[in-house]
Amino acid sequence: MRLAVFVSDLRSTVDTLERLKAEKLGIVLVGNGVYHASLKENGKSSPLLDKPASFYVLSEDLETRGISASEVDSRVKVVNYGDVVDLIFNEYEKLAWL
Amino acid sequence: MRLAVFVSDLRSTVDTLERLKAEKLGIVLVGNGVYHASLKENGKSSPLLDKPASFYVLSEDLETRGISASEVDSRVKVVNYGDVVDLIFNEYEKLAWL
Amino acid sequence: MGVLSIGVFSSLIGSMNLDFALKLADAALQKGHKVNLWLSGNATSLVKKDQKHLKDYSTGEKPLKALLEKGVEVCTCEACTLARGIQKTDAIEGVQWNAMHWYLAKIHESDRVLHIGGE
Amino acid sequence: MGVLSIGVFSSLIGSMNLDFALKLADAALQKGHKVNLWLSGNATSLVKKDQKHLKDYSTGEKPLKALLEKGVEVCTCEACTLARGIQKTDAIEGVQWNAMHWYLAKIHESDRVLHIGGE
Amino acid sequence: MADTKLAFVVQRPPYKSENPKLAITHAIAYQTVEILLEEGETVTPTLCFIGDGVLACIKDQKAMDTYGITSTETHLKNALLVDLDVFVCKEDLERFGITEDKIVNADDMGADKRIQVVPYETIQAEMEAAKHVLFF
Amino acid sequence: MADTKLAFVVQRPPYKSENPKLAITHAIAYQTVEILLEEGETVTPTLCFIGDGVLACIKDQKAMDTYGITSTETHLKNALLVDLDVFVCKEDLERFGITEDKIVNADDMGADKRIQVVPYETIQAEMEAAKHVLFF
Repeated sequence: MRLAVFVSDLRSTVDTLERLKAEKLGIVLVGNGVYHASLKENGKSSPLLDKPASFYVLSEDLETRGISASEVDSRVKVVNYGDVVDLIFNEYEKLAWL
Repeated sequence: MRLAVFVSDLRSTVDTLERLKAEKLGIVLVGNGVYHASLKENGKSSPLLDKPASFYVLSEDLETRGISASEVDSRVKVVNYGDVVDLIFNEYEKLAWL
Repeated sequence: MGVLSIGVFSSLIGSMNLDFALKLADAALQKGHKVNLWLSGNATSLVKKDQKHLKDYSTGEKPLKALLEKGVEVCTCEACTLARGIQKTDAIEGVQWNAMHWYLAKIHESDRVLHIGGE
Repeated sequence: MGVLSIGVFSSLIGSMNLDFALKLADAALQKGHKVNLWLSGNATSLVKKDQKHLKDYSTGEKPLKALLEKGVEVCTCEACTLARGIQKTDAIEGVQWNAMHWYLAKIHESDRVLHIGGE
Repeated sequence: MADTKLAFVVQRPPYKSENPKLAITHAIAYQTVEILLEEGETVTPTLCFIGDGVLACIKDQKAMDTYGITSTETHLKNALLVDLDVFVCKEDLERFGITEDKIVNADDMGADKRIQVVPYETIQAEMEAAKHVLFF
Repeated sequence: MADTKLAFVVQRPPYKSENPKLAITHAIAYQTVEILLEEGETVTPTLCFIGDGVLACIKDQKAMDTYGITSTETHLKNALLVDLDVFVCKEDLERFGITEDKIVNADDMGADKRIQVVPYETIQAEMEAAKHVLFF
């Protein structure tokens, strides 16, 4: 399946993402999930970014938290709400908000 | 300080308890925190119970979740709401809900 | 053009999930899609009318009314709403009141479903 | 006998933190203590009157009224409540409406404070 | 498009949030959805419990006695009574040491269905077979 | 009991819940509490940010532009303007690689106070010195 997963937290209390399988996996970082796109802990990027997936981060939610696009990891594409709509309809078929 | 910490979650998104220091520390397991009193993961009790503290678990919240007092770890004392009030006033002076 | 159904359980103020859902709905409309919005659990607090718009707090009334005007179908879970003391007469006009099968029926006709269940 | 102030931010239904706070307040009363209850954030939804008591949902109206009758001082954060569209006329009688300094003043006179800030 | 198959996946423990309860009550609503659909159209949700969500399936929940609210157990029984497929992840039950005798059933109410303990693979397959997935 | 000292400890990131914002607004209320107290009585909260709570202190938050709500940054500036002591945990800032130039200040508004970067020890001492601790 082509699955887009929305991650909205910095710390997750569920391990669902670790075992979800999808032929095509997209991870959309929104809300406090955007910290994964930029924040380094002890010099290391979020382990989330090591997953074999396409990564997107919502620009509005970055800006809300004082993070500039220049701080975003190169593996993550900065998108806006309109882009998220296109991802939903054109790139993926099922959506999961974990 | 004499500190009673209320733990109401099975999975915590904060690490505050790991570094809080108190001469006298009580940990009161309420809500979904009661799972720490009984649940074993891969055969192991919750690491929370290894802390140097006195442990209490709220009987009403155990029963709500289908856990009987006989399943509670021997390090944890089963208490009711009235007992929690006495702990608050007689045993501890500061209270933290994490 | 497709049909997107969004279901939300999060509270009006606090988590910002509801702000996200409202903005996503609007963006989907602007792209020409049809949007359905299902409110259940704490999200039913969104339908209360006369929310005072204080800058410190998210407000849902204005964006919700705008979505309704643009043809978004919005439905609140009747039981969840009444349990919170919000009556139909207290609610924003144009919001539908129904049971959970409304959401399943909308999902049935949808191309995409985003269910925001997490708190 | 002592004074206990409890402050809560959690929503009426869902987390059960508010159920906990109400039961703890009652237990403290029964032991002869004085109790103050401060509601802020999503906990202000507790003060809405006419909550329909459905068995599937926590209900706060009945236990809150019982606490008020027994002399517990209950105050809701005015701004937080109005932002959710709940007016004074919609609220359970006997609940005080005030700003956040009410809570600080009660804390000042309290022997113990349990602040339930987590969601 | 006569039938729309859905996977409801509960991944959080009960009582901390309404998610597990609302997952069950939303799934049960499949029973009455036909009044809003065309003749012959149906919606079929499967309820899956994974991760800490499996804790919702422990029996003898006394929520009505302790807090005056319907237990998640009662909701699950209702789901079985209306013939929903309810799957619980075997690996997660084993991780917590929860044996099958501790799991909710509705035998006393005459339900034909039981909660089915299945490997995670089966739940993954349910998500793949479904048109939409809903996480709780 | 002329003064009641309180420690407000923010341990969660902003925007996911109202906790960090409400911590700040509740602390600011110390300014007007005297109208409810006897002559000479005061309440003095200290605002401490630890763990993921330190993320609330990053400047240039555009919440008003993006979502039309007051940013946590603005609330923090107000706290500095009313002379609250605001402490942020040094170890946590270092863990995230957040340098002091990225931290909110209210210099442009003429505040005398600044957010003070302190070791966790100092925050622990604040909790010990306080009559009550409130976690957000």
